[in-house]
Amino acid sequence: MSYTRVDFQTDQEVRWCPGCGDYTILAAVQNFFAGLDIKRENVVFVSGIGCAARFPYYMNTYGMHSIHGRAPAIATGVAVANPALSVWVVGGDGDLLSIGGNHLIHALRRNIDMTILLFNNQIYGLTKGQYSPTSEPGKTTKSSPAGSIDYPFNPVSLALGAEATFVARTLDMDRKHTTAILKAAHAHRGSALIEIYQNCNVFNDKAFIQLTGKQERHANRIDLVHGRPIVFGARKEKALVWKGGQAVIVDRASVNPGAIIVHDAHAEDSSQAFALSRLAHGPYGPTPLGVFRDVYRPVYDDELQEAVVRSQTARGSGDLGKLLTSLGTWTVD
Amino acid sequence: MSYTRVDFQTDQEVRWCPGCGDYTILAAVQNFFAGLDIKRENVVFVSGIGCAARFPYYMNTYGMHSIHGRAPAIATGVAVANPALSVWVVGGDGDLLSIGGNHLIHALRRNIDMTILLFNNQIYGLTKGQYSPTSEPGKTTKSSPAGSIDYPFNPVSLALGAEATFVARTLDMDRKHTTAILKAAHAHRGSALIEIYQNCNVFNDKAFIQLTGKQERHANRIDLVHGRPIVFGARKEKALVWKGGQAVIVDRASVNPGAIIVHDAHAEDSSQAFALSRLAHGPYGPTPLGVFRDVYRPVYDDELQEAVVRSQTARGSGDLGKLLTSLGTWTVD
Amino acid sequence: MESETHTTNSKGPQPVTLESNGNIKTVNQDRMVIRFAGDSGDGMQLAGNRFTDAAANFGNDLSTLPTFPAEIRAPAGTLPGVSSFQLQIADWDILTPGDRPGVLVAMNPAALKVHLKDLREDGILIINEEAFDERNLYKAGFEKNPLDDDTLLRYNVHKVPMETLTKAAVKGSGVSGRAVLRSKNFLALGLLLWMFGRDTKVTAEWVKKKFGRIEPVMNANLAALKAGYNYGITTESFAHQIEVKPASLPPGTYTNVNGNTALSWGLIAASQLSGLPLFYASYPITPASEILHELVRHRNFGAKTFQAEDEIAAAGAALGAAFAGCLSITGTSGPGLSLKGETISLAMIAELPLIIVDVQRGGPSTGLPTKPEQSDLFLAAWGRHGESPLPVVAASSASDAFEVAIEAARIAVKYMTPVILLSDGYIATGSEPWKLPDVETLPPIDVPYATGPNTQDRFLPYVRDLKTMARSWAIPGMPGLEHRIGGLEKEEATGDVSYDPANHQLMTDIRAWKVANIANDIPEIEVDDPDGADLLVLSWGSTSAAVRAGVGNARRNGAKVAYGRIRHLCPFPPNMPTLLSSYEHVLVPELNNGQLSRLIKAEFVRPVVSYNKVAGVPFTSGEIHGKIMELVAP
Amino acid sequence: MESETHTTNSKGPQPVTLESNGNIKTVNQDRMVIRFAGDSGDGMQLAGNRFTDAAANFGNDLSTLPTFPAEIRAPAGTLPGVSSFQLQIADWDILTPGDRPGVLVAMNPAALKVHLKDLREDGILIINEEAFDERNLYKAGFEKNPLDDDTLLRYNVHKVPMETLTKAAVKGSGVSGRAVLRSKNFLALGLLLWMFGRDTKVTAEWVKKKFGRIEPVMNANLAALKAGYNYGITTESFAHQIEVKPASLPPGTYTNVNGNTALSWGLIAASQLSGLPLFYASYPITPASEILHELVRHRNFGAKTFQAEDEIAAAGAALGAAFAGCLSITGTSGPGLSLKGETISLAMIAELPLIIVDVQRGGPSTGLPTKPEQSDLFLAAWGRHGESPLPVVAASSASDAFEVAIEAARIAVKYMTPVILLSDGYIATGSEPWKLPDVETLPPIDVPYATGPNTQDRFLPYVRDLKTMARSWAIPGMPGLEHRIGGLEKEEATGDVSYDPANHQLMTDIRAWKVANIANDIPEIEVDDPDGADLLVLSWGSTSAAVRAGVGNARRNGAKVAYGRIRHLCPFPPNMPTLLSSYEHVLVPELNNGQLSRLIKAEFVRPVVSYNKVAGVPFTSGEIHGKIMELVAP
Ligand SMILES: Cc1ncc(C[n+]2csc(CCOP(=O)(O)OP(=O)(O)O)c2C)c(N)n1
Ligand SMILES: Cc1ncc(C[n+]2csc(CCOP(=O)(O)OP(=O)(O)O)c2C)c(N)n1
Ligand code: SF4
Ligand code: SF4
Ligand SMILES: [Mg+2]
Ligand SMILES: [Mg+2]
Repeated sequence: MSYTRVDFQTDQEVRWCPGCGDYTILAAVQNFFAGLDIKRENVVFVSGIGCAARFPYYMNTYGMHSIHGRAPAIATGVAVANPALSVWVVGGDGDLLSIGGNHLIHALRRNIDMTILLFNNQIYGLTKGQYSPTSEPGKTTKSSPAGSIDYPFNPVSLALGAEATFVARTLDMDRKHTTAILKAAHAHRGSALIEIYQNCNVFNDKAFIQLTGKQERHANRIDLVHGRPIVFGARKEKALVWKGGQAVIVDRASVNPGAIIVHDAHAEDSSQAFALSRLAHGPYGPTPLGVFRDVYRPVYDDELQEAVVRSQTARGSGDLGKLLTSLGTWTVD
Repeated sequence: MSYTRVDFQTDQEVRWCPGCGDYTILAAVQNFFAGLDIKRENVVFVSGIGCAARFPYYMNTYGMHSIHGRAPAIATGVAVANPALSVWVVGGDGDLLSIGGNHLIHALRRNIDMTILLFNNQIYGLTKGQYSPTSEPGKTTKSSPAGSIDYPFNPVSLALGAEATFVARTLDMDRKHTTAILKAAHAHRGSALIEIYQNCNVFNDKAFIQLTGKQERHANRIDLVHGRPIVFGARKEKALVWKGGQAVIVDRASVNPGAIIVHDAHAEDSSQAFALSRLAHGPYGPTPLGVFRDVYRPVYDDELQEAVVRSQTARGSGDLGKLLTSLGTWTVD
Repeated sequence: MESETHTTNSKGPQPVTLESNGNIKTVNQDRMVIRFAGDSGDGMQLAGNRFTDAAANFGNDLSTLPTFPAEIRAPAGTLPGVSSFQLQIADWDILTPGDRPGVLVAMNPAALKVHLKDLREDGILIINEEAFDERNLYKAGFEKNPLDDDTLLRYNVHKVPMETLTKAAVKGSGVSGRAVLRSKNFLALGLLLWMFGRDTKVTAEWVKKKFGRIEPVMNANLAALKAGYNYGITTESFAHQIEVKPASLPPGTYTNVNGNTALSWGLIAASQLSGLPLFYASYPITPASEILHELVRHRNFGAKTFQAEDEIAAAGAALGAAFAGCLSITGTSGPGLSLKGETISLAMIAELPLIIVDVQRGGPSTGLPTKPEQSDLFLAAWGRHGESPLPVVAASSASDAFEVAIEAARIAVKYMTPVILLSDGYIATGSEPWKLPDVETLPPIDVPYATGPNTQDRFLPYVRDLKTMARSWAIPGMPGLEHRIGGLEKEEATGDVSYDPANHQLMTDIRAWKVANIANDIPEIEVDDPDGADLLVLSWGSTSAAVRAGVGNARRNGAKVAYGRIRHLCPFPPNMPTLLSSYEHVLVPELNNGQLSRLIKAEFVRPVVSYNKVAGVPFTSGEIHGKIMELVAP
Repeated sequence: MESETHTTNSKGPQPVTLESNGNIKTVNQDRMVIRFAGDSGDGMQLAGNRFTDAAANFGNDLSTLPTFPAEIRAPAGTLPGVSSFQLQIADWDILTPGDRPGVLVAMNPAALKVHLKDLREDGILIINEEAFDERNLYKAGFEKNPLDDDTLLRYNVHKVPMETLTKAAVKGSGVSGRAVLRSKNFLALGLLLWMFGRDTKVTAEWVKKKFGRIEPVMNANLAALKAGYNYGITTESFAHQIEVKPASLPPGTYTNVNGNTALSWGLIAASQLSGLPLFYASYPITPASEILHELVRHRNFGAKTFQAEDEIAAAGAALGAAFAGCLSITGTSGPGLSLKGETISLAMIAELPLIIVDVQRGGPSTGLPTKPEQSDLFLAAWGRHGESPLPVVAASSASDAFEVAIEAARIAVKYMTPVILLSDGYIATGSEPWKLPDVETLPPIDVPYATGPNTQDRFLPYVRDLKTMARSWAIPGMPGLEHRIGGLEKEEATGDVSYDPANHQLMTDIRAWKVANIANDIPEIEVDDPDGADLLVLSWGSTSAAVRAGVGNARRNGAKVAYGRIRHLCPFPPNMPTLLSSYEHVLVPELNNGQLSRLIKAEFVRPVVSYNKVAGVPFTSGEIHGKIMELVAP
């Protein structure tokens, strides 16, 4: 049997601000699931707290709207307990990078089989607009009226530094791109982090205008496609080349085609992906979108499952009576 | 007046296991401070919990042996409260990378002015030998009798991914090198992370033999020196070159000298430093030691201090009476 | 049932005199409860706050209760999207925002749906009739239009074409398109100001100051304000104006402040009084975030704020700053307090001054973030591993938060101990007139600085002042006082790590004694007992206003009842034992399942009557009144 | 004063008979307290455990108390470096490891310094004399050698040249260099075995099994063991052997187990009884780590363990696994419990079964990690924000931990609630003979699985079983039962988010009632009151053994005293009220500042006598005996 989008909708009224980027992401995800062959009951969405984190209420799957920052840890328990489930984490930049930062990097390191959707609106939406760990320096918010003095994370760089096996970036406004990235992430076994630039039209409107604006986007959107030379610009007039260990932007005309970086998302070594992530520190100029890295590494939940099976085949499944006498016994009669 | 090592010793009996690498690090740090012109009362050591974290008890400065994992957060408070202090954090791989991972990456991101000494013995020493976030895959410990299935962090990569402005690696056994790194870190304003490979001779002996063993070390030790071509090996017969965005090891003879990577610790872009950090994932083969990255970025504590001063000069230092009436008043008489 | 009438008749406001005023009559009232209700987008909070200001300036006593939609922003026009602002104004010392409004402004069907049930029978209902279209009625779940059937029969209804009026008024202001209707809250406000015989001056001033930089908006709002006012004058539909005379408040200078602001100012005051630089570390959380927002604006007081990555980091940073010599505070709400326990326990054994502010909200877990509750008392008193005693104080009103903040700082610094200060969402966002203290007369806070090495060879960090049992405070930068502290049990005096059984017993006893002994350094509970009652009502925190009001009602209805408020919850004030033994019955109303009741029973082994409510809404004075009548009834 | 004598004479063990056995006399004792003490490096824990095994196999009842140096590994030979192992063996049902040893083995000066004060006047002291050199004496802080002055006059001293003997014995085993002396603990052990008339068979077997793979070590240890035994036979210095006859324990199969192991086994048993796969998430912490170490070794039971990055992650992962249908547990000690509060509160409102194990240690903060304490009771009962009630149970001994683990699982699963299980460092590491239960007779645990949609259009997660008030458990993978849960207040039945005041009150009441109601599903407290006492002694947790022993002594000394142990601390067993009202005095001894006392007072408003000790060491039965005598004394 196959699903339609409606099968993944719930009876809960969706309660984001009108115009919020979360709506388009929700639609994309629901449509994406409709297209899959995976059973609804085998899907679990876990979120923390935040506007983004309301997500599970709107997905007709199993779900938990948990507590702030802990979704990756809770999802780890779900995935490890039952590796057969398709586990998804949804959270905002505060939820996953501020209070939840540690659980995120450890989940990535362990390569737990889960897909993490990081809704990055570069602001704390639910608490009504304080700067977040991805807000640009100097940002004025309720908690930084004179401008923030925090230097932001680059979520892609952070994930790569944390040994992530799959890292991608997409945009709420580009449904097609989002869907393609969801497909790739779903196809990847192990942790997959997707940074989704998401517009908060109430507290941080137009944060991504450089990548969404009719004029700006052509100049700034660098689409990463595995196996393809990395060129961009309205007339694809720009290209990336290596300079030392660094990826730099040049006029395509100024270099011979062979010098242009051919994107290799499957490179064992994460150096190239990292170098690409350094091209932009936030969506303020030419910014790569797409899959930065996608490699296989043994998956924690699988490894543990196999260890259990191995132990059972080796020792026979547990016998309580034997266990209780395993330290040696004596009898009194 | 100038100090000698004794001035930094306390009356507390040092209580690490005989032969523990912590002793040599302590000696190096005490000697280092004796050589500085900085006043003892202006130095603060903050640690979490662990064998390494006992450190402050043995330094005759101000110090706090706090709680597990929180040292970077507590030290942030010390540094921000009083930017004139020289703030040092000491912790183990469990303390700073496991429970303390989030505070570490956020301190690095904010570029708080503190030097963080990460004693990496790739094991939980104080709790008597469980695997840590830097233990190699397959490691058998009390909590992983069949071998660990955790994939470890590369602390240098993690720090770079977290926007660190100074990242270095050294070895407990090499006092000279350790001292040189301490100097460089101390000269850097902002966060400085030093990963120190530290031998736990009780629960993880010889973990660093590849870098300390008489035979092995020449083959495996890659010394990074800013401005110098990166060559290594007993007869410096190996060299590093760029291949794509990747640093690779080649026979020095096989490449022309100009192709050999000249280490640039001051590069704005952290890509090169990251690429170097990927050469080794733990001390199991050729492993870079030295300063990976050392760049300036505005320092959180300074910025905040200046903001306070700016505000005071602009508005005059606070007047409580004015504050209480600032929302408008009316009088009843 | 309703509250705070001066007569024993509880049927609501009684016309007192009728005097001619031009061609429209004026009805005098001793007080009025007014509620503005509309969509989140309708600017009801602004209208309410402006009306409050006007009333305050006129000299009324007042108390306000803003109610925001729950944390998610709901679609316009829906029930969850409704935002309201209630205030009570009176010509006498009032205590609460009142129970049921006498005047309700409903800007759309949803607002009517949500709030009509509260409006008093004889209440005045002002409706933005043009908002009652198909779509909005549907969103609010009305089958048919309540303006057309007899739903509103029992009320005194005024349908006002606010949108037409606003459009007309705003024409030429330079504002156009959808923006035009944004001014309709000012139209409603203008009308209300007229109804209560206030002129628009105060409000107009404010509009100019606030929107001066954006002329069109300023003009639009001024025009709408005037238009609403004039509508009152010109239209026939209003039978009379309502006059609430100025309250005879004690002479002094007043301002109108909410609890989060007053608490922030109290912390700044404590910093000035102690000469300690203020350091505030927090992770945003409703309803505590405004303290961070307020303090960050006062860097000229030398105040530093730090938005941490989480609550544990905030507590940690605050502890670090305390070690470095600041008046250090970390603020949060329930979930955050649960997270800070381990760090607070370290502060306790390290014996460093640290103030932990918990602006309580509805629990458990994420609970009801925007609703008030008093259910973190157990956590504050006993929510740490090991024996970790520390003082707990609670603010009972917006203005009280100022004093309690200073008191918390005094105790923390004098006794070198963490102190937990409890506030809640009701205090945090509600405002009241506050008679400003004379800042010159605020008592200074002495700091127990270490003055020098206390043995010839070394400074011992745990040598104590034998009166307070506080250790002295040696701050990094002080030469010769270098020392190490930490979370392992420490040897008395030296502070060295010690595993000695006798020492652990000693230190445990000292820490317990140090906190218990603070009872001798805090004021007694003032009991208000005019006529020798058998029943004592004890309140703490934000319920105190409603409880006091309820006690007032009960007395006016002939009940003998004593009332006392507990500000210090740990240790209890010295006269608690005598108090408890001098009354036959003790009633303890709380917005929880009986946490203070249990603290009292555990401490004094004395039965009390618990009156508990855990509904995310404050007590009404009516509920308290009712409960008291049950107990005193013959 | 000393404990557990069968006579009213408390002068210690009395020679009962003297019978010839070859040329050496044998003295019978009803029980003996033996303590092995040496440097951490001397292998005293091993020696103690082996001796325990030998005694157990012989059929003695016994109880052990290992004492490790505090968390840092101190330099060899220093006082902090001393490690000891005490056990009491007896020919009758014994309860504690005893107070003061009758036999002390001191492997070095530091061990002597630390432990001599405990040795009984007439005690036997076995000394490794060659360790008493300049350096070690200095490290132990002896001005002069206690072997040469009259320090040891009052004892029955045996100086044994253990190092020479060991070297000689080990020669040829293949072990050489410093490693040789590693076997000296076996030498001491061999000697002790001889003293108590046990042969070396059991021990030799064990050595072969343990060291089989490393032949030289095996041989060395066997040789040393034999040498020690023979030393006893040959040397003249020992006047007599000591015989402690087998205890008349109830017939059955026994094993010797410590609390962490028994608790782990109990969890595995619960997993088998419920058919739920076991998931254990933890972050290492003393003294709870061994539970993780034990469970990870039993993957063949389908048990999964997860070493998390911190305690919050461990609690989170456990919660996730519970949602996914596991019997889920997170284990920790005090500091970790402080960190888990917020997550536990989520589990509570999510109404998922989750067991939180807290192996208590000395607090506050990092406190005394290796010492037992009972000071997390408040935190367990009340340490969460909001109204977060949940059941709390406590284990009172090593073997009891097995049963309590099953009971915690039963309650968690049946009532869909988190349950906190309290153990402590004393139970965790101490061992005792345990009469194994018949695993066939352990009652199964039924799981309240959701069976299908409970309305035709949708599954409502909060529809309840009206008897238990538990919701049903719908597990990911079950088709048609997809649902969402979370930490915001939820609407009864539907589980949808709700901000409705009445619903919040209802849900708060239901959650409280659900936990309170468990009182009707747990056994009554069994009170042992042979002679109608006026004094009831109530204990909980690890102090129970010492308390029961103290009660026994008091009775033997003529006191009328009743005794009861509380296993369920929240809710209390149903007969608590009657119990409390049927005794004039209630004594509550605790290793804290009166936490259970306060819980009882808060609940039952009834005075109790608190007897508190917070010294990082257990009560001695002597202390309890003394306290009881104070209270019953005429
Ligand atoms: C323990 C805890 N701390 C703080 C909060 C308050 N809080 C809720 S959501 C949030 C951050 C929201 O920002 P983000 O995660 O980026 O999500 P967004 O609303 O922007 O989608 C905060 C600080 C909380 N609910 N719980
Ligand atoms: C909150 C908390 N969790 C756990 C512990 C137990 N603990 C103490 S130190 C430590 C880790 C030690 O390893 P590491 O940080 O690498 O330091 P090392 O001992 O190896 O130097 C742990 C898990 C604790 N003290 N507090
Ligand atoms: S506040 Fe921002 S992120 Fe939250 S729902 Fe509204 S628009 Fe979306
Ligand atoms: S356990 Fe390891 S790290 Fe700790 S003190 Fe001993 S040798 Fe050093
Ligand atoms: Mg966000
Ligand atoms: Mg370590």
